[in-house]
Amino acid sequence: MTAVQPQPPVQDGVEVGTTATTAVKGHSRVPWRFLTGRAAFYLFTLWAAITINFFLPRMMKGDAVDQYLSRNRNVSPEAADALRALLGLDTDKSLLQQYVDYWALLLRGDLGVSLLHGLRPVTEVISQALPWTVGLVGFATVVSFAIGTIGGAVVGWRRGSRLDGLIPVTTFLSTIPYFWLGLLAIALFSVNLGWFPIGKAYGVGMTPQWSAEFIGQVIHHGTLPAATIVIASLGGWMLGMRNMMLTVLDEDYVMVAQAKGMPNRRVLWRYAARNAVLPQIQSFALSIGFIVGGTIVMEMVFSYPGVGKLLLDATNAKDYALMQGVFLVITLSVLVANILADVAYAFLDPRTRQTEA
Amino acid sequence: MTTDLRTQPAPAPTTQRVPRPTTTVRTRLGSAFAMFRNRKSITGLVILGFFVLVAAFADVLAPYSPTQVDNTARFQPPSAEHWLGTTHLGEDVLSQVIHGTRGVIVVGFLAAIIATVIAVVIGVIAGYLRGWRSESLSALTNVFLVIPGLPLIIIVASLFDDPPLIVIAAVLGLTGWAWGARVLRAQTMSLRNRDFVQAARANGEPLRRIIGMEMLPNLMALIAASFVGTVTAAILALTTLSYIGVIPVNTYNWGTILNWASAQGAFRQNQWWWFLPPGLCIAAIGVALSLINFGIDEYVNPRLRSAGERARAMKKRGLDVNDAVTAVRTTTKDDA
Amino acid sequence: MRDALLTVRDFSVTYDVDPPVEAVKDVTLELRRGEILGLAGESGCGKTTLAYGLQRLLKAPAVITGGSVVFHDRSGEDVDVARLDAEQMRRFRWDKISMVFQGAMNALNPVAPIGAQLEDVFEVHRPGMSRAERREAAAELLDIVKVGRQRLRSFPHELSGGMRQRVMIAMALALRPQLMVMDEPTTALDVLVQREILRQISQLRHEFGFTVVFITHDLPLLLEISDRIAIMRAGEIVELDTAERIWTNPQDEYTKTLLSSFPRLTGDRGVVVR
Amino acid sequence: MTVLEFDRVTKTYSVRGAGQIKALDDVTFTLRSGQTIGLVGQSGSGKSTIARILTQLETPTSGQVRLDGQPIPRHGAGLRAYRQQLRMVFQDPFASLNPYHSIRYHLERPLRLDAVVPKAGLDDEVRRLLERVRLEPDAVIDRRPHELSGGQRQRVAIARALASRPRLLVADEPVSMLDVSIRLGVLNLLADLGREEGLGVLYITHDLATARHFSDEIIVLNQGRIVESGPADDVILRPQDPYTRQLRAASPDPEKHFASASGAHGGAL
Repeated sequence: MTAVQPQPPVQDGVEVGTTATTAVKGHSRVPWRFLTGRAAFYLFTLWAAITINFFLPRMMKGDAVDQYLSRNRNVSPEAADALRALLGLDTDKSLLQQYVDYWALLLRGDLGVSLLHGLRPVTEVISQALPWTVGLVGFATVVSFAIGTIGGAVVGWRRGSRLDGLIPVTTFLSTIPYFWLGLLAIALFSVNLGWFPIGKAYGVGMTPQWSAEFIGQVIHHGTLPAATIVIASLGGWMLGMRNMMLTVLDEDYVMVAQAKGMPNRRVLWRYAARNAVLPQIQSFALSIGFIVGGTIVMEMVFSYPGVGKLLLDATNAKDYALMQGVFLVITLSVLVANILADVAYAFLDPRTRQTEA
Repeated sequence: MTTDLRTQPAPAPTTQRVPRPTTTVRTRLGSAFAMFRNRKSITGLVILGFFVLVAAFADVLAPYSPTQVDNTARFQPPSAEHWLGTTHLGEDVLSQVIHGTRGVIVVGFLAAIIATVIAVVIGVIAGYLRGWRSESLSALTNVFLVIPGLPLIIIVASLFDDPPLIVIAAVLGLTGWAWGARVLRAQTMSLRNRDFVQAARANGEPLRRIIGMEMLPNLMALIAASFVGTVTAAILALTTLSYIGVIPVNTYNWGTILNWASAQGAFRQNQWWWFLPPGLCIAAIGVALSLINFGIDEYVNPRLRSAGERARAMKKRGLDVNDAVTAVRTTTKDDA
Repeated sequence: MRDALLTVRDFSVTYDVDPPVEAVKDVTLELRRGEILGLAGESGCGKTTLAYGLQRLLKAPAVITGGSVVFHDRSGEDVDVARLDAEQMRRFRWDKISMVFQGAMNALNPVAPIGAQLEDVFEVHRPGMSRAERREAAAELLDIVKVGRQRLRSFPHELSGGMRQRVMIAMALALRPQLMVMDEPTTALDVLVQREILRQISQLRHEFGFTVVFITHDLPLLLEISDRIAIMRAGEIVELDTAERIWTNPQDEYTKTLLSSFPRLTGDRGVVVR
Repeated sequence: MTVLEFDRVTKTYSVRGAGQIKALDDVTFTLRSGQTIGLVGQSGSGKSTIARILTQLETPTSGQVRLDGQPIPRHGAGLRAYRQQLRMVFQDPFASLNPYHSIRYHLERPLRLDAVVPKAGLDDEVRRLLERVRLEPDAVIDRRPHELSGGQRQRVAIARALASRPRLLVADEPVSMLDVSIRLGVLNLLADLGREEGLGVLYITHDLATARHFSDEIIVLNQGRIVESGPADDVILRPQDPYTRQLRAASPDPEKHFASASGAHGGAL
């Protein structure tokens, strides 16, 4: 959301004098050093997220399981114990022991059971919702990034033209909360114009299947939420890319390309945009968490059956196991998206393949 | 005497020498606010100032109490009595929006202050230190960047039965400092190696002076930008949380109004006077903050400003900055 | 006397800002085929503007406000550079006049292998060449400048400063241009590397017979390598003569000042001003 | 008489993935007040490392730096006293002055830090310093660095270095970023100041010609080692070491060129 440009990565190498140029030795085609560094970082982040997750329910008061058990008698004692272990309610154990048990459960893929969904395993509940979120948010984010980046490259290249007017417009759209834009879209396109259904991922009475009709329904239902996400998040990418382009256009190699008699189109894409996109990918990686956080609210607005709606429902029902599970899964997805962005970066920027800084 | 064609001396402050303390204070203040001295920043500051005043004088400005129920006037479109109409309970929407400003401004600024303090401390330290200490602070920053903030805030907020605004601001601040810290770290790292910092070290300046007097002044624009950015993010997060209903709906802010409007089906019944104003207010304050940041951005990186403006100025002279071929303008005008 | 390659008459470039800056004023000079013309002057004197202006490489607000630049092609055709449209200009560049740029560090695209950047030139200017022919031509160029064809797939950051500058020279050589404009090609390099590169340029010039415009502020260097030297100051050529006469018998006061700014390596000690 | 001894100093850096790199290898020399030593070498030769060790921005891996026979204290008042004795002029006058502060601030700081003059005398002392580097005090004192030309800035940097009345000055490529026609002016200023105050100057450069003209002795550095040292004219005119000879042969020398080429000009290229 900030209009501040991400700084180009600062090489934190060892300085050998002020004028000295560091020698560069061989390189491998696969940027192992870069990738192992990132892998260590992701493992650390994963650990941090899981640990946060461990402490979250331990901050609340009262025993949710007891409350639940008093309402539902057909719960096996084992299930209740497992639930307590996950939620940190087995207070007779030390915190460390609880932490170890928690990890043991996680490693077995056991995220507990959802009180809200009739004690079904949390993993099962989430795995039904996840594809919808990945499909909607993932698709919309990638589309928005692509349009914003390509648009920003063109706007930056044709600086001073009428295209400059796009920047304030998209920035305005990105200062509006997602949910409000979504609600407006529903009011306008669904209620008044009737072009799109009001919510949900597919029509009532349909069962998910690989049929043309069903897919059509999904697209019809998904258009409005996806379009809203794209419109609301486009501005940041466009502004970032445009600013990067302005910086890159002053670089010598762009001037060289023009002196070489390269056609404009080639200079724009192969020389200028190709370099300007690198910081853009880095900020993409770091912004995914922010974007995903913002977009899950869209699922509530559009009653979309994804993990965002799951999280909000769980929050309202105080279903802690589900909340924890959803948070973990969202974090994991963000990490995976980050890794993909990093790998893309590593292959787009040959400098990461350097064996020596 | 030395001559240099590249720098023309500015209009001489030396000919009319003012007493020294004044000069120093004035130049200091002048340079501290230089980043806001452009049209975009000033427009943004004016809009922001308007909202701050509304928040401060909400009690005086609002025609009704935000919770005053009037059963005879439900779902009223705008009228002379109710400029922005009424809600399902006959509450005055305008009064709600005016009172709602307070929560938004307070939380936005409080969260941004918390986040900026953390960002400056972590960012500058991580930028000044070297080796594993710097790396681990940087890793910590990135963890906070990567972990999705809003879901975490939703969960944390749901742990409280009735979270006061202070707590909300604190949570937003604690989760929102990372981007600023990252930008500040990068800038500090580049400052640390500048010759003037090395010169200060070689002169034996103590560390606190190097950071406080040599580096911080050069980081001010970035700190301001990161502050403004965090205010934007905090306001968006606050209104989102209120809309979801995680934050109790009895303390008014714009998100709460939208929560009620949505719950009562205002969006489906075209009661635009209820849902448009709060949303537009969020957008207006967002635009104000972006304008401020555009201004700061262009101050930090003059290329950004010059790009558009210069290009348009050139166009007036019949030149195209994108032209890869130098224009020819001979006096005879026989070709172009 | 050798025949002319480029005739520049009353050439002026103005930066159209407020107030307008006349960066190059009424420059007239004739570049002879096969010579090395040194262009000397301090920063801001207009030497780079002149060199870039010759092939209309300057961006707005720069405007060519007068004069003509005529290129006498090997084929006998005369090209008035000012009358070329954008597409003709694009084809003209690099094919007839190529450049070696100041910062070898930034002149190469950091994300593309140097081989691809060399092939780029052929792809655009010699569309008839096959992929294999392009690859071979690029490899050959790297061999010629002694970087070696095994470096085709290297990226700029993997090469030393000297190597990068050689790659730039190879690129400038690609289409066998008749004129090479060299803008401070060795300023950022160490003396030993600089000397090697100069030697190489000299050798290539003998082999391929191109003309060189060599821009630098390093007058002693220019005196050694140029046939003729033009001294520029504030957008004007204040003196243009053979290197030897500039050294032994400078006419202009500014030329004398500039000469006296360089202490002599082996001459009398302490006597800095001639 | 102040004597600085650089005694068998070695400095190694560990570089990720490349092991140890020796920036300085067993370097020994002595700098006395009133004397100018030219330190000549190519980039990566270790000249900047020497400057950084002298200003205590780095510490040697082995060996010792002594001032008047005393090793340099690592911190505290002793280090401050040492730094007061030795000051540095940086290469880039655009970067060595803080854009945020006025010229007055830049010159007052060392005066205050080392309590050179009483507070009441600060203004006068700043003006005196500016005059000493041939700048008009009124014209520059309340300006910011970006309002001055490169040459003016470098003069301010020299004034700052002189403020604490040091005995030794390290000048790291002080003119390489300046315009050609003002370089000699700055170098002459340094030489004059050195002579007037009896300063010991370490002039670090890659330019053999100015090194010869402005130094009493020259040290040639190659890959962290001293390959040759001696009186300036001896080293430049009668180089013994093959590396020094190479350097000299590569440096432009129109005098010799026109003497040998006599008529057949353009032969070098």
